[in-house]
Amino acid sequence: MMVKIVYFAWVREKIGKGEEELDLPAEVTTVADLLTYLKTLGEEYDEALKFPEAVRVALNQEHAHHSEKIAGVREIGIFPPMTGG
Amino acid sequence: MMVKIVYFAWVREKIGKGEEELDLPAEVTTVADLLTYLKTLGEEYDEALKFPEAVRVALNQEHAHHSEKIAGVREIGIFPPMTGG
Amino acid sequence: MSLTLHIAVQHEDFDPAVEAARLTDGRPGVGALVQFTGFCRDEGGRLSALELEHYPGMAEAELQRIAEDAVGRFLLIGLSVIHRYGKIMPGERIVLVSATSSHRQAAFDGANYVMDFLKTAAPFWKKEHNADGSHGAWVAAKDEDDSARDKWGKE
Amino acid sequence: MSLTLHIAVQHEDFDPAVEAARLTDGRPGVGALVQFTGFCRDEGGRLSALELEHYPGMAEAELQRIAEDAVGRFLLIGLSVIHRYGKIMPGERIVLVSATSSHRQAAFDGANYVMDFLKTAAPFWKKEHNADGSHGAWVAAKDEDDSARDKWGKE
Repeated sequence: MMVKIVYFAWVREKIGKGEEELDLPAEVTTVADLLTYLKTLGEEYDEALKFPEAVRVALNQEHAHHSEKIAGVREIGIFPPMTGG
Repeated sequence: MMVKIVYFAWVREKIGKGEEELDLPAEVTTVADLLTYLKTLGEEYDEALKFPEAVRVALNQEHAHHSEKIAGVREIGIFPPMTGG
Repeated sequence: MSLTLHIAVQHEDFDPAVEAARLTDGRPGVGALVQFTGFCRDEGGRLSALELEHYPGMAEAELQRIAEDAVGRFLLIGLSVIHRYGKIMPGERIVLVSATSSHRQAAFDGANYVMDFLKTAAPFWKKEHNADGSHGAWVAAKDEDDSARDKWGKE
Repeated sequence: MSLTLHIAVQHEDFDPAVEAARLTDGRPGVGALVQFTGFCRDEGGRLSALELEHYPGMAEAELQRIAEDAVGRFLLIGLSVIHRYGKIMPGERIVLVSATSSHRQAAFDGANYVMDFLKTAAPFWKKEHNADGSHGAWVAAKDEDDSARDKWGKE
């Protein structure tokens, strides 16, 4: 499954890129699976996602729980807790 | 005791004047006494103060309970509940 | 940091931008500004104007007391309260409360507190002018305004 | 009465008077306007600027969702939410929420609700620029912001 992943704030800085297209293996079905998979892609991913529960995820630009399925999603955002306002 | 009394809103309209100087009898010692005394001054006062508990009173421009003493007060305001804002 | 406190009772209209500047210019510790503006409503076309009567001297003094209470209670950096009197047409501004603080909840609470006490304790009274020319009534005080005030607890 | 809803995410500064006019001009049913402005603080001189990063597209969509929730919950007549991104200096405005209603508490609650959810759900992140030139940190989310949001109860 091809998906666009976008990173923000310190997640973006640690991974070293703002976005990328990834072809996810079939066994990656939930947000939690995705975060575990990304950690295998290199030291910078492992460092950025060391505490997966600390990052927030959006599926097609809507907030999602880590237990949610990602089938059919076109864009996944990964970022720290928000600090706007 | 000479005192300046000022009236506002429908209390002023019913009594027909905005202010007056009155020489209060010695037995008028509290706000409640004053309201009872004023009702004896004429029909328009009796009408304006028909329900004394419905009017608010300020002593020297500070809100006062009807049980408060008025000795030494220079100015007494009598008016309906406030509706500003 | 020094406190800015501004109280005014006037017939003329006021400018919310001027009050915002009064409370924020040259004050980089201000993180939050809340401004409440109260307008004269037309009540669905029923009213042509409101006439606002006030108790000169006491109106300013009472607003000052309410403002000082709010500053102390919510640790505000600045507070401005302006209330108009006289004839005011639908759509015109009647009252402006501006509160600044480091953080947002204090600014929200400060402005809200001032409005709740202003409604029930500041000596202003509204008389309606009816659009059809008939004799207008004095606006009655509302129990809900007392309830709104009482949510802040006893002093 | 038709609802006015305005959402913007932009680098440029905004004018609170323009948003006030957007929500009140020609609307004599509006009795109350509450405007919240959030400013960049200098943290006692420690900061030279904040850099605001956002998730384009999602930022606008999330503000729209929060705004629609607030309008429905508090029966607002109008709501405007503007949030800036990019480099912002101490004393500059970051965010403006303007809410109108017939009566004051709905306008206060509407603006307060939007700010609480904006803080915790709108995809914006702040990075500090230190006045001494040292490497600035990303601002950490605060538990008190979650608590502030939770005061509104479950949807």
